[in-house]
Amino acid sequence: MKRETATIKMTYREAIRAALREALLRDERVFLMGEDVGRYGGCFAVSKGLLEEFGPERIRDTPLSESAFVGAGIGAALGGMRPIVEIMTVNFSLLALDQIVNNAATILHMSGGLFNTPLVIRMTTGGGRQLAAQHSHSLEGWYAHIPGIKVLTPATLEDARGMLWTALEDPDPVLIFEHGSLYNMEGEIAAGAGPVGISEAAVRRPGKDLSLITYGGTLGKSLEAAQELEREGISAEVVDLRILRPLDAPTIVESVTRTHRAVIIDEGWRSGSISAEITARIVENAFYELDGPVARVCSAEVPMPYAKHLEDAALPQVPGIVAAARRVVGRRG
Amino acid sequence: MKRETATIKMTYREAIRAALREALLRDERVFLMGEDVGRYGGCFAVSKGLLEEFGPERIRDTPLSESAFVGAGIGAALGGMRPIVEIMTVNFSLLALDQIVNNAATILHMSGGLFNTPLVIRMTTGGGRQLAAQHSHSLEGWYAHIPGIKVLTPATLEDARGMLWTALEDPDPVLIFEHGSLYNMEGEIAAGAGPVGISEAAVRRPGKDLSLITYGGTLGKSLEAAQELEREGISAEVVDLRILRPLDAPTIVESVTRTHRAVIIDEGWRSGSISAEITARIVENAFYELDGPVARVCSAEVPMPYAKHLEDAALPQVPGIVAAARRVVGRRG
Amino acid sequence: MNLRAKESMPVLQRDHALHLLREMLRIRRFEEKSAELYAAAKIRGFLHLYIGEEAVAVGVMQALEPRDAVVATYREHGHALVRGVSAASVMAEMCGKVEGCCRGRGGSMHIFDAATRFYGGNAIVGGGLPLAVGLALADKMMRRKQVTACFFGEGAVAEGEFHESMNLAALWGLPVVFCCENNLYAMGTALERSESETDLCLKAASFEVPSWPVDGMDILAVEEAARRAVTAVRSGGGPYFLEFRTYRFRAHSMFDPELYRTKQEVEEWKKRDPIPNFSVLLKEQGLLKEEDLDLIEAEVGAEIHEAVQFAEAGNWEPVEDLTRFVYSEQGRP
Amino acid sequence: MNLRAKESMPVLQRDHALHLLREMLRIRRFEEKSAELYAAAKIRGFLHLYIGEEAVAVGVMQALEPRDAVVATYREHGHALVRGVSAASVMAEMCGKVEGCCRGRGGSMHIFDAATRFYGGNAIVGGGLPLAVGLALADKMMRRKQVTACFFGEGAVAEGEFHESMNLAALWGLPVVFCCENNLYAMGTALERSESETDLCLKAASFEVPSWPVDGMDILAVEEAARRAVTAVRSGGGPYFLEFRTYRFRAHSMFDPELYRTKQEVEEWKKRDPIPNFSVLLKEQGLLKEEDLDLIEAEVGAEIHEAVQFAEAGNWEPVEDLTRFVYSEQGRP
Ligand SMILES: Cc1ncc(C[n+]2csc(CCOP(=O)(O)OP(=O)(O)O)c2C)c(N)n1
Ligand SMILES: Cc1ncc(C[n+]2csc(CCOP(=O)(O)OP(=O)(O)O)c2C)c(N)n1
Ligand SMILES: [Mg+2]
Ligand SMILES: [Mg+2]
Repeated sequence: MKRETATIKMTYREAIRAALREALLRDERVFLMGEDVGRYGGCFAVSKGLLEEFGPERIRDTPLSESAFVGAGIGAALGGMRPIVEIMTVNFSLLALDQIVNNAATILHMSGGLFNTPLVIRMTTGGGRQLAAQHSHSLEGWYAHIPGIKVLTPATLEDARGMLWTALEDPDPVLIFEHGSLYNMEGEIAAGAGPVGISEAAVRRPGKDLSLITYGGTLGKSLEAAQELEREGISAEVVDLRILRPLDAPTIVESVTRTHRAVIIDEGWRSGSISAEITARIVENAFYELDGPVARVCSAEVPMPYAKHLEDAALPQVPGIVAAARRVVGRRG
Repeated sequence: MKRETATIKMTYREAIRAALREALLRDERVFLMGEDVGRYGGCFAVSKGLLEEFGPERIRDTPLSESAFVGAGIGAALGGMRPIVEIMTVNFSLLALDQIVNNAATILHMSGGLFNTPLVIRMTTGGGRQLAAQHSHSLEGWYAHIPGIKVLTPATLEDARGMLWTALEDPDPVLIFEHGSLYNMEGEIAAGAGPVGISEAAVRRPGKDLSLITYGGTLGKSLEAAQELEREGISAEVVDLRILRPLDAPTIVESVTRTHRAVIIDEGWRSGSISAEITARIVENAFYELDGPVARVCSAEVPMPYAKHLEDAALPQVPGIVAAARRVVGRRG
Repeated sequence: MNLRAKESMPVLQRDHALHLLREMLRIRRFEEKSAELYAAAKIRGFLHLYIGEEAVAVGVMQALEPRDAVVATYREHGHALVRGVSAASVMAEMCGKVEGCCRGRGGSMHIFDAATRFYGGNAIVGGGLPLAVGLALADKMMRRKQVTACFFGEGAVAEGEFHESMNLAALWGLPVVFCCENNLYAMGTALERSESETDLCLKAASFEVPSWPVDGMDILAVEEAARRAVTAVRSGGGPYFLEFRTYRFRAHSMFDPELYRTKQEVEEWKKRDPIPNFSVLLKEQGLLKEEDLDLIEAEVGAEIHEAVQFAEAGNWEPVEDLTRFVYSEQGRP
Repeated sequence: MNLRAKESMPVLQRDHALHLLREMLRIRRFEEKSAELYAAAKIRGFLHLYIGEEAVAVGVMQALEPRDAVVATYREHGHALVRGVSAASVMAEMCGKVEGCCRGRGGSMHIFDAATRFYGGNAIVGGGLPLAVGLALADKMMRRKQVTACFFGEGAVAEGEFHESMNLAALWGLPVVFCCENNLYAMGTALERSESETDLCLKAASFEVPSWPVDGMDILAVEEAARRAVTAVRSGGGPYFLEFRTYRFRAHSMFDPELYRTKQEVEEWKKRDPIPNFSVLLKEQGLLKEEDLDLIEAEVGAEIHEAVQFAEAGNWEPVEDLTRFVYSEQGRP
């Protein structure tokens, strides 16, 4: 019993690495494939050491051929393997989008249920590191539009470690988006932390005056904002969506039904981001519970500028979240 | 003066063809490039006859290389041409998405305003012709998430004929989505019909009990629904968005401010479709004008099945729109 | 284009010869009937006929074993039939019936079958190639001596996915037989207007993939080449590329006015029709009598007749089941 | 790898020789300073140094005229400097200042310049190739005798966009000089682990594009090859492919622990450093004295010093301007 309550310290990066190791040890059908996952140790050092432990067959460096190696992941899954395909960053996943949307997401349906695709695709997402317009997208909410795939956004150590396991047991394609700013996040995690559910959102902080609804890279900022609001006497509940497709609408609706006010925080560009869908779900399911309009704190609708002060201004930040929350509860800042 | 009021009969297909001809005649920098636009006459016979008139330099058949020829369109625009790139259908545009999102949409910004990209991309979109899961996407609303591009959805003969002109005069990349079910639509159009604005939505039918907000392939269905509702004594206003990015929020908000109720009709898959963004805009800008929740009639969240009865069930249809409208105004069907 | 030297012609076994003839006739008659059903609006959407190219599918399939896998395109009825998918279930599929091999969800362009390892039916040009690479990767990693045959048109060679897939397969020594069906046109685009280098085997060479051009109108040449390639691939030699020079006698799809080629060209190629030519050869060799042919025709006719009856007697899947097969049904029996 | 025969060495003009040396030194010193500023956190994001490869950019640029265009990658400071973009404006760009060539919006990976027709700076591997094809298409259609030089690494050769772009350029006979900078690694992936055929000129041959391998550490060989290629391309002969065999002395970016290559390998290549080797050659030929070198170093040092001062004295763009340059500012002066 002691083992269960014992905790260890690790980073988000280490949590993912541990999850990868466990998966590779547990199931010989599992392999990791992607650009520089092997010799280089992973673009973000996530897979460092795995090549040495598991060899080049199972830690498989690929050429710069996003469409082919994602498609090969789909084929390998159809052929009985359990591939984990790493796309270095979401920005490059656009080159593989045809394979994801037209094959991974459709084969089960087109075949009338004959062939499922147990594929996991991992990629880094998000901005905040001054990588400019072609390297800073937050497209996970955009991906969530596609039926046939599941979209996970681990924002905690537990989810970083546990979602991969569950995703690998899923019979269908699962995309995992890891926000680049989280890799160095350190914390305590149960030593025996294992698989976690991938169907429900989580209330990360209970509150009663309003709901801050978010996921991934903006969970930390939202929790910070909630703390700041608490100092002002505003009690904010923080909901971590965890899964963007399929959305766990009930948890969202329950939260808003309790608090009657909502601010959605989403690093996607505002128009057409997942924040819009969440607004729509709230309106459709809890309209009469609302004490006022739902507010959104999203990224500015601009290709990400390189300069730090502009990038900071483009992304959702704690003061912006706090200000939106104040407005929603009718306080002047 | 007589000339101005004279009308002629033409199809949507012919209206686009006329617009292409006019553009090619007007400006020698304009050329049309895409798969089978020349010898074949265009996959949907839109460009039939243009090769004979303008020759293979300006009606340029391309190999099956969506990424390269879309990228070449961007380059040619940077080089001073006014390319019209035709992607046969939206389904194949996924292969060119990197060029659209990472280059066309960003170069102006990344270059700090040095280089603009006067490029027009046309493509067919939508379902309803039993083309199954890989050939029936409605992704125009999804594209509208991307800052840096404009997204047009002509739903009338006037827009089919006039939007191309205006798009070609725009200094930035404009995507035009032509719904496949519209090509054979026939009607009267002013003989001298010319360019049309591409910044405002249009009220296609005034009404006072509720707003049906739609665009593209579902405008016709929404107008039909409005007629049916009229017979039941419900007066529906029909708003044609026309442009999905940038959205004309004021027209939407004004309409809802008049009618206090809204149903959005959108052929995109429900979750994360542009219908969500419109809901959010209404909530953000006209929450206190709403008499009840905004409703959405969208496509079912399923890769499009081939069988006709299933496809019909998956797409927004008149009875579904009427039913949603009745619910919104508090009538039982 | 006599690419097969007479002296290398194998001694034909009568049974096998009649089998080849029968298989080609099965495709021919099946598709002629399909065209009729299309005219009668029983089949809808896109329908791409393989008529004229039968020798390719029939010849290649002879070289495959049941454990092998097949990936094809939207022009795949023939491949499915010869591979062992029943004519009845393919016909029912094209009629959109639940008794179809994909429950009517896939239609003509998406034939799948688990028992024969038939992985579609892919309507994105080039989209199947990465899947084939992945299936072969799974086989190689699992140390199974299986081969994946991947069919695609010469038009697909221009796609980036061709390039990426060839490289991956060659780099990793994967058991794929790339079967390029060079029928000279991609819709209306002739090969010389889509490739700067029209000798497709040179493309293969640039990946160090061995290749041969094969007379695709000569069933024996096709079979021989396929057997040699499959043997080499199965023994671990990495991928092969076969270019089958063939021709489609019919339009690209049911919508094609065939503006891009002359009637005369088509007539010239029809003189090389693999079915009558093979019949003549067999008669010359004393392996086929007119009665044999009559019997085969009668049997094939009966099979197709039954297939049509089966399809017409089939049922529509209940509309309530619309959203099935978007995700796997884990609990469901 | 002495790919240039001694006897073909042109007689060197002293002025030109010193110019070449100076240009290489400008890049070297500029980048050494950039690395310092990165360490001092004045430059952020990704920074990719070109140190070791200078001979390639310097040699190729000699062959270009002002009317020609250049497309480069994220490793493009050197190309920009030699092309004529001022060190000050590039340095200011990397420091995120509004005085930078792209107002600080692009950063190190996105250098653009209108006056010198420098079209980026592209952070998507392979993403620039279609742009180059399009720029050349515009030139050809407008009957301008201009050439586009397109730089990319050997890693990009695996991308589908390489394949599609080469084919388009060759098919349409476009004036592109494809300059492949083969530095043996794509991040941590060695060429032989990314290409089944490592002789890249064979790839070009498969498109009927003429090509040569060139010793990229020998500035004279580079210049000679570039001049020959540019002359041929300018005279309408269609594209050329040049493979420059070179090596980067520094890490891929500032985050790379260089696990994938040995120190010894790097040291071996450093013996072929184009700058000291060329200096020695010039001294041997009596074209360079130690004082000359000192003077050049002093002048280059002064230029870089001023560039840094300019950058440090620069201003931040006002945050209120965040959303500028998403769309063109038509009215704005
Ligand atoms: C990526 C993509 N682009 C365009 C199309 C439209 N299209 C369908 S078939 C076809 C021609 C393909 O030619 P080829 O590969 O030679 O095969 P064939 O039809 O001749 O058998 C085209 C352009 C498509 N399905 N997918
Ligand atoms: C499409 C794409 N995939 C992955 C990356 C990440 N990445 C940046 S540079 C690079 C290596 C490119 O190697 P190469 O083309 O040889 O150029 P080099 O860096 O050696 O100059 C990679 C994988 C990217 N930028 N774009
Ligand atoms: Mg073909
Ligand atoms: Mg390299």
